[in-house]
Formats: sequence, C-alpha cells, structure tokens
Amino acid sequence: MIQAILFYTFAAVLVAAALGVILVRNPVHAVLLLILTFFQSAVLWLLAEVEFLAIVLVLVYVGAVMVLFLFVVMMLNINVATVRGGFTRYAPFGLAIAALMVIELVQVIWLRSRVGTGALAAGFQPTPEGYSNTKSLGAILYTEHVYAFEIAAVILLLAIVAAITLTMRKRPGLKVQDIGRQVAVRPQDRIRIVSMKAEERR
Amino acid sequence: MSWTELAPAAPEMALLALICGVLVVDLFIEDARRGITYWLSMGSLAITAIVLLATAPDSRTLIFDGSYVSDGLSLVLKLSSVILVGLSFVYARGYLAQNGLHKGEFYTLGLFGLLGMMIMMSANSLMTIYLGLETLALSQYALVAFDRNSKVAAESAMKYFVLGAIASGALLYGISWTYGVTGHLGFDEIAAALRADPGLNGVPLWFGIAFMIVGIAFKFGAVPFHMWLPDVYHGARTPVTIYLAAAPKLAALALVVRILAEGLGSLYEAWQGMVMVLAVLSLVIGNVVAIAQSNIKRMLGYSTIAHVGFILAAFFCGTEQGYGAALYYAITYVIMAAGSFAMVILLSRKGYEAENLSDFKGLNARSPWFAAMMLFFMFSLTGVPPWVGFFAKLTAIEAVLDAGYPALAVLMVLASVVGAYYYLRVVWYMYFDAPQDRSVLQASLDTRIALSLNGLAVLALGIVPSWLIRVCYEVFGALQ
Amino acid sequence: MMTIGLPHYLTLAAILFAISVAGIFINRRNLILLLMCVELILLSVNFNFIAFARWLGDETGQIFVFFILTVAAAEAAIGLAILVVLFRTQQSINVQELDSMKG
Amino acid sequence: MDLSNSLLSLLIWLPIVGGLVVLAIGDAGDAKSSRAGTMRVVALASSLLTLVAGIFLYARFENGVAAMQFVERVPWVPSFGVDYHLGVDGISAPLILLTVFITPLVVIAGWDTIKQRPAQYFGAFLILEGLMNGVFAALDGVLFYVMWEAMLVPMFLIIGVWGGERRIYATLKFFIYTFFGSVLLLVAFIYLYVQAGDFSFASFVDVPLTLTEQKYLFIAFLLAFAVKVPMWPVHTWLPDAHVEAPTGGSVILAAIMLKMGGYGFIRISMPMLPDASAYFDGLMIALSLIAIVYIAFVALVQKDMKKLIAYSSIAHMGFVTLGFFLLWSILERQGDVQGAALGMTGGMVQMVSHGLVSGALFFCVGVLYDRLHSRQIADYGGVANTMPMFGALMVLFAMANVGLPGTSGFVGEFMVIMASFKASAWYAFGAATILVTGAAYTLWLVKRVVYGEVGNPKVGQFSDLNARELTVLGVLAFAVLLLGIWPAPLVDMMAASVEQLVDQLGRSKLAGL
Amino acid sequence: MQSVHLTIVLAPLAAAIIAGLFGRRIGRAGAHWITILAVGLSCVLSLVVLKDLVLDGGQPMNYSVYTWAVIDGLRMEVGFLVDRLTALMMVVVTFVSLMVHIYTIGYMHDDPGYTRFFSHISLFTFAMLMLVMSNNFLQLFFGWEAVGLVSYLLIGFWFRRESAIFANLKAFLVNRVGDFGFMLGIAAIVMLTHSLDYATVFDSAESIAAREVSILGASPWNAMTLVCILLFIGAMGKSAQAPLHVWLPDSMEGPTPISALIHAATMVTAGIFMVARMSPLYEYSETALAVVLVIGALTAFFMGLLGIVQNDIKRVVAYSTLSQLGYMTVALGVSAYGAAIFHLMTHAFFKALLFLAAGSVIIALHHEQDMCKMGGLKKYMPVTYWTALIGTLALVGFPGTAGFFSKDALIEAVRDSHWQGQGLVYWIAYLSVTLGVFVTALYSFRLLFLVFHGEERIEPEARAHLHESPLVVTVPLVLLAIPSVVIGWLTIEPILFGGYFADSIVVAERHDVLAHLGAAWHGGMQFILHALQGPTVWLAAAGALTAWYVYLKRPGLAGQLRERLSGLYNLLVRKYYFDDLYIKGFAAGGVGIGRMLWQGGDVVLIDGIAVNGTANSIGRLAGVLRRVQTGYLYHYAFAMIIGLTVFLGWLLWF
Repeated sequence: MIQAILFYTFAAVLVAAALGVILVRNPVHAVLLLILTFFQSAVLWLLAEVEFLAIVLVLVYVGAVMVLFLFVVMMLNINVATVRGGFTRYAPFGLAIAALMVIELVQVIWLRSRVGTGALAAGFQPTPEGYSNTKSLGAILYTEHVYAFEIAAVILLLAIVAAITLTMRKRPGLKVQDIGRQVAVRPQDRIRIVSMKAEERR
Repeated sequence: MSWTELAPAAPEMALLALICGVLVVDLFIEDARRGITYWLSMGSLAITAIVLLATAPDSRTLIFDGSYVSDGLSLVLKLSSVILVGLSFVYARGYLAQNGLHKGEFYTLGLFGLLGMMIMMSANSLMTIYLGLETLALSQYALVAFDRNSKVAAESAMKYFVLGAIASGALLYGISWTYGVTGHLGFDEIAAALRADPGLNGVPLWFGIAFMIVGIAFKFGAVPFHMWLPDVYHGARTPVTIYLAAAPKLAALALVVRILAEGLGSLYEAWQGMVMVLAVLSLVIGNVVAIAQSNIKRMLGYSTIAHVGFILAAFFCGTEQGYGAALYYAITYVIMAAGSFAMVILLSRKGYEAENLSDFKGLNARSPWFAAMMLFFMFSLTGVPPWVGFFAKLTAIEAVLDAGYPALAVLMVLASVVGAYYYLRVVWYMYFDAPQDRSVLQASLDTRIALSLNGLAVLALGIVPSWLIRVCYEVFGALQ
Repeated sequence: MMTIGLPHYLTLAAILFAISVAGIFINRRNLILLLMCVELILLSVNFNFIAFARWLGDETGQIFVFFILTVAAAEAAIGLAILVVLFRTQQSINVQELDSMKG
Repeated sequence: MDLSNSLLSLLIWLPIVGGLVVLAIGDAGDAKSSRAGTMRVVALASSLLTLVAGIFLYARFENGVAAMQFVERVPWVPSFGVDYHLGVDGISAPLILLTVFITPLVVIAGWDTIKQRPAQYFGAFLILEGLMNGVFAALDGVLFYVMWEAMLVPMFLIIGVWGGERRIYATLKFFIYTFFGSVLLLVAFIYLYVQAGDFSFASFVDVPLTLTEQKYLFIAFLLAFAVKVPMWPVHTWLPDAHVEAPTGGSVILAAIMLKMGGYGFIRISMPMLPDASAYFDGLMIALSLIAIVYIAFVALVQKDMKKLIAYSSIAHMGFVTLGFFLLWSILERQGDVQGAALGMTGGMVQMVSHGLVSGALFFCVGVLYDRLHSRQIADYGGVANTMPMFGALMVLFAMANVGLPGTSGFVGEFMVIMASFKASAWYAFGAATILVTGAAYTLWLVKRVVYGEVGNPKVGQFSDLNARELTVLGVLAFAVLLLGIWPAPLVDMMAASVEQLVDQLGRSKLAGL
Repeated sequence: MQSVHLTIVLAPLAAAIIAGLFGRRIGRAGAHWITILAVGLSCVLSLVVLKDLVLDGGQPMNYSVYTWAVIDGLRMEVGFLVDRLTALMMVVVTFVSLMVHIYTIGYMHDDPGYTRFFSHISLFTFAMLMLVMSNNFLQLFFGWEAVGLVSYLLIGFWFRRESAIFANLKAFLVNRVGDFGFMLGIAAIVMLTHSLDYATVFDSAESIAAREVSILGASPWNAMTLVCILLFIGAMGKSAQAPLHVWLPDSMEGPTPISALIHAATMVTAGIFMVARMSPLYEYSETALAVVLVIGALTAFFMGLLGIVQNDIKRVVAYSTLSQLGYMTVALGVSAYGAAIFHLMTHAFFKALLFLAAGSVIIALHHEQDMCKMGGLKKYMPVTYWTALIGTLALVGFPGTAGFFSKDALIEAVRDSHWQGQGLVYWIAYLSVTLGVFVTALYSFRLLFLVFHGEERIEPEARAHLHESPLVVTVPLVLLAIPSVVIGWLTIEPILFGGYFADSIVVAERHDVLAHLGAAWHGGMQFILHALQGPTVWLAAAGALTAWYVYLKRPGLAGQLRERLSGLYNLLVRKYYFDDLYIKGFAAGGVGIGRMLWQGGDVVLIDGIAVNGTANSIGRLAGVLRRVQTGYLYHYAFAMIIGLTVFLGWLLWF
C-alpha cells in the first residue's frame, strides 16, 4: 500500500517533470526538469529493488550527462527570446498521435496480454534473502556479458574520438606557447649580427 | 575460455587492435603525410580480411556464451563489408586531399564503423546487435559531420542523429518487449522459447516486433522511416556518402536477418505484413520521388530507398530463397551504389562538387570510358541485363513468386519501369547532351582505377553471376 | 491497482516514451530539447527493461540497462558535439532553420 | 573442332567482340582520321565475317528436321537451372539469317554519312547484332531475356545520340515502352521457372498449367511481345522512334527488332500457353485486324516519310500476328488444322520479307535525308528527274511494300490471306483491305516524292545514288525479288518446325494437371 | 514444246531486263532491236504453238515449271497450261505487242525515256503471257498484278505530268479494289479445295457447288456463287466494268502505244479471259452469271453513251473500249464464252488499230488530242484515214468486217439466252447490247467525222508540219487493218462453232447458246444476210447517219442539243459522277478517317492520355510527394511515429 502510494506519487512527478521538459520554454529549466525526471526514475527503480542501476543512473546521468547538457546550454549562450518559436502548427494533432500510441500500448499492457492480468499482475518476485543486486550483476557482467562489455568500451572510445574530431580545431591565428620550441631556441635564431661598416669620423 | 576458443572472433579483435594502432600512429603524422594513415588503414582492412578468411570456422560456431556467432552469413557479409569500406577509402583519399579534409579520423571512424558492422553481422543476441548498431551509428553520425565547415553536413548530421536516436529508441523498446515476453535476448534462446510455448505468440510480442521493425526500417531507409536518407546522402561529403551507402546496408541486412529471420523466424506471419508494407511503399515512393530530383546524390538516395524495397520484398517471403535473394540483392546493390556515388567524386574538383545531374551533361564527349562506366551503373541499377542488377532483380522476383505473391512481383517490376526513367536521364545527359563544362577530369589515379574496376565488376558479375548467387544462397541453405 | 508490479512500470514507460516522442515532433524551438527527448526515450526503455527483468527474475535485462546507460552517455557526447558544430556553422540551433535540404 | 558445335556462339560473339574492338580503336574524335578509317574496315569486316558464319549456318542447316539444330548447352547459373543454351530451328534460323544479312548493309550505309562519333555508332550496331542473334538463338528463358533487354541499350543510344530533333523524347519513349512490356515477360518467365524447375524453353513447354495461370501468363507475354511487334494499341512508340532514329537505327528497328515480337509469340506464347492462346485467339486476331485496317488509314495521312513507313510497318506486322493465331479458328471452322501451317508460315515469311522491304524503304528515306536533311514529304517531289536509279529502286520497294507478286512482300500476305479465309471470310476481308489501303498510302508517297515536277530547287541538284548507296539498295532489291520469285528455300527451312508447332498446339496443357 | 513455251515467256523478260538495266549502254537502237526481236520471237513461236494445237492435233499441255513453295500440302507452283484458248491469247498478245513495239519506234522517237519504254512494254508482254499461260491461281494472280504494275508504270510514264501520275495512282488503286475481291476469291477456292491448281479446282467444281457458306446473317451462300462473284470483282477491276471502270479513261494519260496495247487490246481483256478460263466454275452458278451479265450490259450501254460527249480523241476510243468490254462481259454472262473470246480477239485488232491511228494523228499534230482542234485530216494523212475507217467499220459492225461477226454472234447469243429465265436480266442485257450498237456507231463516226472530215480547226503551227506519219507508224496500222477486216470471216466458223474451245471451255448443256447458234450456221454469207433482217445492222447505220447529220451536215446542232439537254449532258460529261464519288467520297473520306484515327486515336487517346498521360501524372505525383520531404526534422520524426502508430493500430485492431 505504501509502495503504491510512493509509486503513484513519484510517477506523477516523473510524468509532470517529463512534460515540463518538453513544454517549458527556457532550455535551462528544461535541463533542470530533466534532472528531476532522472531523480524520480532513480527512486522508482529503487522501489523495484534495482539499487545498482538506480545509483548508476544518478551518478552517470545527473552527475555527468546532465552537467554536460547544462554546460553546452550555457556555452552556446542561446538567447531565450529568439527560440520562443513555440510549437508546430499541428502540435495538437501530434499530441493526439502520441496519446493514441499511449492508448495502444496501455491496451496491450492491461488488456491484451498475460502481463496485465491475473497473477502475473501481482507484482515483482521478491528477491531472495541476502541478495545483492550489485554483486550478482557484477558476477555476470564480466563473464556472460564480457563481449558486450568490451563493445561498450569500444563505444566509449569511439565517442571520445568522434567528439574530439568534431569539436577540436586548430585556429590558424591562435597564439599558444610552444614550450619545446622556446626551450630549444638558439641564440642565432634570435640575434642577427650585422656587420656594418664603421662610420668614418670626419 | 581459452584463446583458441575465441578464434572465431579474431577478425574483430584484430581490427580493434589495428584501429588503436592507426589511432596512435595518426597522432604523430603531419597533415601533409596523411597518406600514411590511409595506407595503414588499407593495410588494416587487408589484415582483417586475411584473418577473416583464415579463422573462419567450418560450421556455425557460437562463442561468448552464445552472444557471438560465426557462420556463413557473417563471413560473407563481413568480407563484403571489408571490401566495400576499402573501396570507399580509395574513393575518399584523393577527394579529401583535394578539399583539405584529409584527416586520419576519417579512416579511424570508418574502421570503427566497420567494427560495428562486423559486430552486428556476428551478433547472436539482441544485446550484441544493439551495441554493434550503436557503434556503427555513432561513427556514422560523426562521419556525416566530418566536414566541420559545411553547413549542410552539420545539418544532415543533426537530422541523422536525432532520427537515428528515435529509431534506436524504438528498436530498444521493441527489444524490451521481446525480452519481456520470451525472457531471453539470445536469438537461439528466443527461437527455442517460441518453439516451446506457442502461447507467447501474441499481441505483446507483435508490438515488440513492430517497434523493432521501425528500428530496422530506419537503418535500411525504408518508407516511411526513410526521410533522413536523402538529406544525409545529400548533405554528407561525397566520400562519406559512399561509405554510408555501401557497407551499412549490409549491416542492416544482418540486422533484419538476425532478428526477424533467425530470432523470430517462426513468427513470420506477424512481421510479414509490416515488411511488405515497407517494401511496397519504398518501391513506389522511392522510384516516384527520385524522378523529381535534380541533385544526383539525392536522386541516388531515393533510388536506394527503391532498392531497399526490393531487398525487403525478397526478405518478406520468409523463405530461404527470399533471404538468399535479399542477401544477393544487397551485396550487388551496394557495389553499384558505391560506383555510382563515386562518379560524383570523379567529376568533382577542388572547391566544386559535381553533384547536380546537369554536371553529367556531355560526359561522353569528355571521357567516353567513364561515361560508359556510369552507363553500366545506371543500367545495372535499372535492372537491365547483362549487368548484375538484372540478376539481383531476377533472384528477388523469383523468391517472391516462389512464395506465391505474383501481384507483388508485378508491382516490383512496374516500379522499376518508373525507376528506369531517372536512371535513363543520367545516360541521356551523358550521351545526348553537349557538355556544359569541358574541363579535364581531375580525379586521382587510384580513384579512376577503382572506379573502372567497380564498373567492370558490375558487368562481370552480370555475365558470370553464378558463383555469387551460389554463395548467397548456400549461406541460408537455400540450395538443394 | 494497489499492488505495484510489471504493468504499472510498463505503463509509466509507455507514457514516458510517448511524451519524449511527442517532444521531438511537436516543438520547433531548440535542438537541445531534442537531445533531451532522446535521453527520455532511453529512460523509458530502461524502465521497461528493469520491469521485465524484475518480473522475470532475470538479471540480463539489468545488464542491458547498464549498457544502455553507457551508450546513452556516448550518444549524448556525440550529439552535443554535432550540436556544437552546427552552432558554429550557422550560429543557431533552431530546428526550423534546419531546412536547407528538402524535396 | 567442328565449327557447327559453336556456330551460334560465333554468330553472337563475333559481332560483339568486333564491336568492342571497334570501340577500342575509336575514331580519335575525327571521322576523317586514319584511325576512323581502320575502325570502319574492322566494323565492316566483323559484320561480313558474321554474314559468312550465317551463310555457313544456312549451308549446314538441315531442312525437314523439326528439332533444334546446332545446339549448345553449358550451365550458366546452375542454382536457377539457367543454361547458356542455344539452338535454332526453322523458325529462328531465317531470322538470324535476316539479321546477319541486314547488319553489313547498315554498316555500309553509315560508312561516311555518320560524322559524329562513328566508332560508337558502328560499335553499337555490331553489339546489337550479336544480341539480336542471341535472342533468336536462345533456348533458355534467362538467356533470352538477357539478350532481349540488353538489346535496348545500344538502340537507346543509337536513337538518342544520332537521332533527329526530338530524339530524346523518342528514345525514352522507346525504352520505357519496351521496358514496360518486357519486365512482365521477366515475371512470367520466373513464374514458369517456379513451376517448371528450370529455365529451359523445353521445360516451359512441357510444364502443365491451369487455364487461369495460362491466361495471366499470356497477358504478360502479350504485353511484352505486342509492344515489340508492335500491335495496336501499344504501337505509338514506333513512329516516334523510327522518325527520330538515324537511318541505320530505323532499318534495324524495322527489319529485325520488330520481328522479335512475332518471334516471341511463335516461340514462347503459343507453344508454352496453348490453351490461353486458344482462349485469346479472337482478341489477337481482332488486334491484328485493327492494326491492318486502322493503321493503314493512319499511314495514309502522314506527312513525314519515315512516319508513314513506320505506320506501314505496324500494318504489315499485323499480318504476322494474324497468321500465327489463325489455327484455332480454322480448327473450329473446319474441324482440322489444314491451313494453319499456311498462316504461320505466311506470318514467318512476312517477318523476313518485311525486314527486307521496310529496311530498304528506310534506306531510301535515308538516301533522301542525306541530301536534303528533311523527312517531310512536302519538301520533295520529282526526285526521279534527278535520281532515276533511285526512283526505280524506290518504286520497286514501294511495290514490294504494296505486296506485288514477284516481290517478297506478296508471299507472306498471300499465305496469310489464304489461311485467314479458312478461318473466316471476314478475317480475310479485313486482311485483304491492305491490298487497297497499302497501295494507297505507299503509292501516294511515291507519287508525291518520286514523281512529278521537281518540287524544290534543291531536289534539282540531287545527285543519283553513289556506289555505296547503290550497293545497299541493289543487294536488298535482289533479295526482295529472289524471295518473291522463289520463296521455296525459305519456306522449306521453316516447314518442319511449323508443322511440329501446329501439331503441338493441338495438344492441351491442361491434360497434364 | 516446254522449251518453246519457256522461250515465249522468257524472251520478252530477258529483253526487258537488258533494256531496263543496260539501256544506257546498248543505246536506243539496241533497246528497240532487242525487245522487238524478243517479242517477234515470242510471236512466231506462239504461232507455232497455235499451229501445233489447231492444225497438227497437238494435245493441251498442263505442267509445272518450278515449285514456288509447298506448305501444308498446298502446292504453290509456277506452271503452264497451254491449250487452244491460251494459244489464241498468246498469238493475240504477242502479235499486237509486236505491232506496238514497231509503232513505238516512231511514236516515241523524241522521248528521253525511250529505252525505259521499250523495257516496260516488253516486261508487259512477259507479264501478260504469264497470265494467260498460267495453270494455277497463284501465277494467274502474279500475271494479273504484274500487268497492273506495268500499266501503272506506263500510265505514269511521263511522270512529270501531274495528270499522268494522278491517273496511274488511280488506275492502280481501282484495280486493287478489284484485286481485293480477286484475292478473296482465290482464298475462297483455297478454303474449299485446298488447292491452287486449275485442274484440281475444276475437278472439284461440283462439290464446291454443293457447299454452302454462311457469310452474313442467316442465309447461307452457295459456295460457287461466292467464289465466282469474288473472282468477277477482280475481272471488273481489270476489265474496267462499272463501277470499277473509272481508271480506264484516265489511263489515256499514258503514251498512245500503251493505250493500244494495254488499255485496249490485251490487259483489259484479262478479266474476260479469266472468266472464260474459269468457265467450269461459272457454269455452276447461274446467279454469278446473272451478275456478270447485268454488269456487262450496263457497262456496254452506259459507257458507250459517255463516248459521245468526249472531245479527247483517245478518251473517245477509251470509252469505246469500255463499252466493248461490256459486250464481252455480256457474252460471258450468257455462257457464250467462245463469243466473248472471239470478240476479244477481233476487238484486239481493230481497237489497237484505232488507237494507233489516233496516235498517228496525235503525233502528226504534235501531241494534240483535242478533237475540236482537228478536222479535215483526211487529205493530209490518207493511210491513217483509211486504216482508221476500217477500224471504225469493224467497231460498229459493218457487215463482213471482223467486228461484225464477233459482235453479231454475241448479240445473237444474248438473244437466244432464254435459259436465264429472269425476265428483267434478260431484257436489260438484250436491250443494252442492241441499243449499244447505235451508240457505238454514233460515237465512232462522230470521231471519224470530227477528225478527218469537215472544216480544219487545226492550230496554225501544227498545220505547218502536218504530214503523214512515217513507215514505222503506218506499217503496223496496215498490218492491223488486215486482220480487222478478214479475221472474222476467216475464223468465226472454226472458233465459235467448230468446237475450237472444246478442250478449254466448259459450258453446261442448258446454257449452250453457241451450240444453238451453231445449229443454224450456214456460212458467213448466210450470217450476213441473216443479220440484215435483224435490227443491229440498221441500228448501226442509224447511228452513223445521226453522226453524219449532227457533226457534218449541221455542225451547230450538237451545241444546241447540248444546251437543250444540259442535265443529261452534264451527267454524261461528269461521267455519272463516279469520279466525284470516288475522289471526294472514298479518297477524301479515307484521308478524313485516317486523320481522325491518327489525331483522335493515336495522338490524343493512346499517346496523349494513356502513354504520356501516365508519364506526366507520375511526374506530377513525384512533384507532390517530394513536397512531403519538407526538410524539417520534426516532420521527419512525425512521419516515423505515424508509421509506428499505424503498425501498432493495425496489429491491435485488425
């Protein structure tokens, strides 16, 4: 019962926050609402006894990804006024389509499957005594799923390479110190000894 | 788990190691000597190909707890992809150097993409295939935006990225449902579970399939999930377009075959209808809208959509012949597509992108040989014998008729009649019109050689089609 | 209704999915928002996986979520990088201005 | 090695290789260069060598044998049961002979009149020749289709590059029209393959099919072949293509390419789908008669010489299809098939004869066009005053077109009319109207172009045929007369095969189900 | 004998080829010598053949020369059937042809197309011989068309003249209308007998006559009637029977020797010959014979009337030819085939004579053909005058001349042909031929008087050079005049009543009017005396007198009559409006239909709507569909989501 109250409360906030993300006009607010969404999700995941992922979500998303978003929003310094375009003309129709999709999915979930009916709707299986979510995940992550894990690593490497490729640029006129060159400088590079004919005294 | 056990995965491992090597070496190379990176990348591809052939197991082998499979399909697709990626590198080198874009990252990103494709081709679980897909997709996004000074490139990259993310979201959503209903992610296990409990075959699983099909269709560029394709082909720099148009289509084929045919093959009634809708819409829309294009890259983009319709139509049959035909069609199509996009590179020169159809006017007067090559590509794409495109069409239609869908077969050929018009228009510009621009072609020698070989291959495969058909059909055991 | 289980989580995920998708196609303001919607989609997928994993008592689903988070991070990085490139070339991230290619 | 075993391959590949050599030699961008001269000699030599091979074929051909001769069979795409399977019988051999006979003439006719890219011109024609021989020799569905379609490519270029003002419209129309027809042919072939298990024509003939299947397949074949013949109402590409094509292109188009439609009917539609052919024979006859009657009237009002001859071609090709499809009406009317072979042979002879006659007429127009660069009838008049030799030959070919006995044009028409009366007096009535209408449009053309006072000052300065033109027209005139005076060698060649076909058509395929 | 036959046929062909292809090399003299020698050879050999058959008791020969083609058991061959009918025709053809060849040397003396002309007439001789010597329908049709071709070429010989090339086109087309029927007739025969060979077909005549063919509606046709009428349509074309007669007067655009040879003596009689040859068939169909009779009778009378109002000298003779051909057809219609052939022969001589005489006048007046510009030529051209007079007398049937015997026998035959039983048909035929005699005499003497008598209306410059024609012209005139006088007297008995045609013409017993006449035959003198008791001779005399009165005695009367009877006159001058009907009706109608089918059918319906319409609508569709691709990211996403939603809805609700 308490679980239900908690679920509905957090779920309501989650949905509200998500709606806020797509409806507010200020991008900074949107980012902040997204962070709220993630927090709510983490809570709901905890409710489902998925501790490790709940924590990872907060750490990775709120801690890194959303900061990155904020950083970019700030860096690009978008004028809020110029992006007040509002919604597309057919936004109501679009929302109706989205609603239709929800209806379809919900219908499947609740009415047309074994999932939403009978005993199966009774709730998640209880975890065994002394179960550690993190530990059991770790146990299969490096054995059964080592291949996927390696691929994930490759993806991260790729993301690094790609992000650098796209954003790092050498500006031709940029003035940077090249310490190596500074150290390696030789006197003759700097001073030119000009032999001038001595001026005759008159 | 010993190293010898992992031998089937040696190509991927080797490629990853080589990528890292190239990445590191590239750091120490000056811009003027990027050729070294090119040759290293080509060497990596060669080594990968050799390893691929050397370590290919005789029969279907599973490793990594069943998440990696090495079989005939993976071998054929990987080998073709390696060759096509190499081909796109050859086309790219001269062009990039001419346009001041010659950076090592092009090759490393391309190789990363290849790695992603190989992962997909060998994937035996939804998880691996998703990760491979993302590897490929991320490198593609980066490649499209590769020319940082190009407005259209950035725009198309953004479109590609956002739509691609929606598509992979949909795919994931579908995977989650499939996982939820069957309780498994591995294709073998899913297939086994479906066999064990026919009751699983219901609306929830179909929903999962529908979502996955959205992801798959997006990768192919099938209507109505195709809209990124013309813009991206158009906006990306031409070597990137070649890269995108070629090997990733094979990866998409791997995606659809692995998921729908191998994982959910027993449910083909469920996905057949959707695939057919995609196929029919792609055939019609692709061919019709291509007529209205004046930019050759866009036109070829729509043409790709139309050909995807053919591939999906063959696949739709759900028979071994159908899969074999789809594979054969995909392989031959990407060879033609690579060549036809490369013609744009041939005609381009520093600071001038010959991407308008009118740039082809009078090509016969400027270079009869390359006009003939383009003629080969165009007629092959039309499906006129003796070029290979004809046999591709033949196998696809055979599969459709064999499965008992004559109306679809008729639609396929009628769509190709519509398609003939815009391919012929290129030929007409080349042969019947006077050149607007009489400048000498400036493409580099290796591009010319590669293009010639590519064109001749399109002809040779049409005259001696037997072995490739046999290879493609044997992969699926479609030959008695 | 009172026992919280699989259907509830799935429904929540479905709603999230629809919201994020709608977010992509109904607004024409700002590309960053689209990137955030992408994150929301992945979040909804994660909900699904977690729910199914818990329901099935199978941890593979949770592993998948782990990878999705990884990929999402990488995707975010690349998406933002493209966004930066785009902003540099056209000094705007207005979705409506991304129409130089059409037809 | 016995040459007979690879004679057909030689007929196909010799001109193709010759064409590639011609393309490789090139013309150095100048039609007068010595390189272009060498190229021309090579082109002529290849076409003449092919002609020699064709003569050899004729010499070795055994009359009275219904089976395929000179058979070659090598697996090509074994996974689909596709073979490189060649062979000729009395139906295809005459058409191959026609092809190898006409092509050298085309080469000679284009000798110095083609100024622009001559190497590509000759190369295209030689390759085309090989492919056309391939169509007639192929005994495998895929091989047939490959040749059939590939042929469109050189023709597309010939019309498009060397054609007249509206060449692009014409050539696109030509290509799309014929492509439209032939893709359905492909579908039909594959369907048959799915039923039969391999692509050989023999299997297609043997495989049992229901009447419904046969009907659909027949429609597919019909579209493919009817476009090619062309039959009303899918004929409108032909006048445009003919008008815009260069002389050689028109000649090949009229002389040989149209024959492929007729050949398709007799080699493919009828033996493979006997029951559907019986079912649709009324339609086919109706379309043929419409072509004969309707098109003749249309031809009458043409102002462009080539267009007129093109329409005349359509009308004459109506006899071919009419002759082929008489069998069932004859059977119904008189209870046996006596006379059916007459109609079929008539159709076949008409194809060969029309090849010679319409080819010759297009050459004649080409001769005039080279002098005045106009195809309008109104621009000419009184040509006989300055070009008596030409006038005489033109009248001869016109008379052959009219179907005067003693010329080849008569033979086929006579046989078909004789046979059609056996089917129905009204068929014969419709067919025989060509006696009047054909004479009307052809001789009216002659009257306005050849006869009369010199109509245009430039006509007054025409020079008569040069040696090259005289050779071409003279050879054709000889052939036209020879065939008209003594068609027996040609008819005897066909007899056994036609008889076998008639025999076969009497047997329903439904029995095998 | 076979080699003789072959020589007869091939000699003119060889000469034609040599003169045609190498005319320039062998020169004018070479051309006329070679052709004359060849035709002369044919003529002599034809006489040999005739002698062999008639005097030496030779048997008819029927054999094939070579096989043209054999299909389906249908033998198509080239072969000869030489019997007395053939032999007679061969002699007539080669003799008249020889005369014309010789005459041409003079007539065409100044023409640049001299060698071409000789080549053509030699070729004609070949074609005509092929026609008459044929033993099968295929070759008959070959000859039939080949003479048509040469006729076409020769009418248009002066191809610069618009009227000439109009006339030759018209001649060919009208003939083709006849050939259309002829071809169908042959096809019908092939359908009924599966054979083209005369002998085989004739043998199965009885079985043909027993069959019925349903053509239109419920009432079936007798097969033989169908065959015979179809074949006769061909004869109508070639022998210029109404309503397919319109080409013959126009064919006078050709040089006069041609008019004599082709359009009077030989080619136009091919139809008569053909029907006679087919007598074994016609005898089985009285309906067909009745048709033949009526057509012939109408032609004989009404075409003769037209001759009265013509002013062109050649056209008068041409209409006379039409009328005489009508007479021959009438004879066929009453099964008096022998009489038809007999008249054919005599007519060949005297009509050729008349044409050549007319030609002689024409050259003398430098190609002036209008009779209003002649008159009084008798004193300038005595030979021509006297020969023309002989011809005219023969034509009108002056007792004792060739024309008298043949025509009177013919009219007698008609009078006796009561077996027709159909009163109307009989009376039409009989009245036509009888009144026709008057008409014939009227226009013949009108011509004679206008040209040779009365006042001179000659153009002055022509007058200056006026003189008798050279020997090459007059000798053939004389040579033709002789048989015009005597041949009737000499041959009527053997040909008509002596069973001459026993081997080649079949007449059913009840039709055999000639046998009836033959029973009453008591020699030529008796025949003349008998004729004087009948109306025909007197009608002819009345005609001559009328002509004399109107054109010599009261020259103004003709003009008055013309005004008084302007309606009739116009009808005659406009040739019963046949030309208008054909040219403005059929020809213009055909062009109109063609234009309608072309513009309406091909250009608008097929090309405009179906072909280009489809292409254009696909193009427009492409233009519309590409606008869906707006370039906006959110639209793209929206499309994807709609696609997804539709899939989901489909799975869920359908």
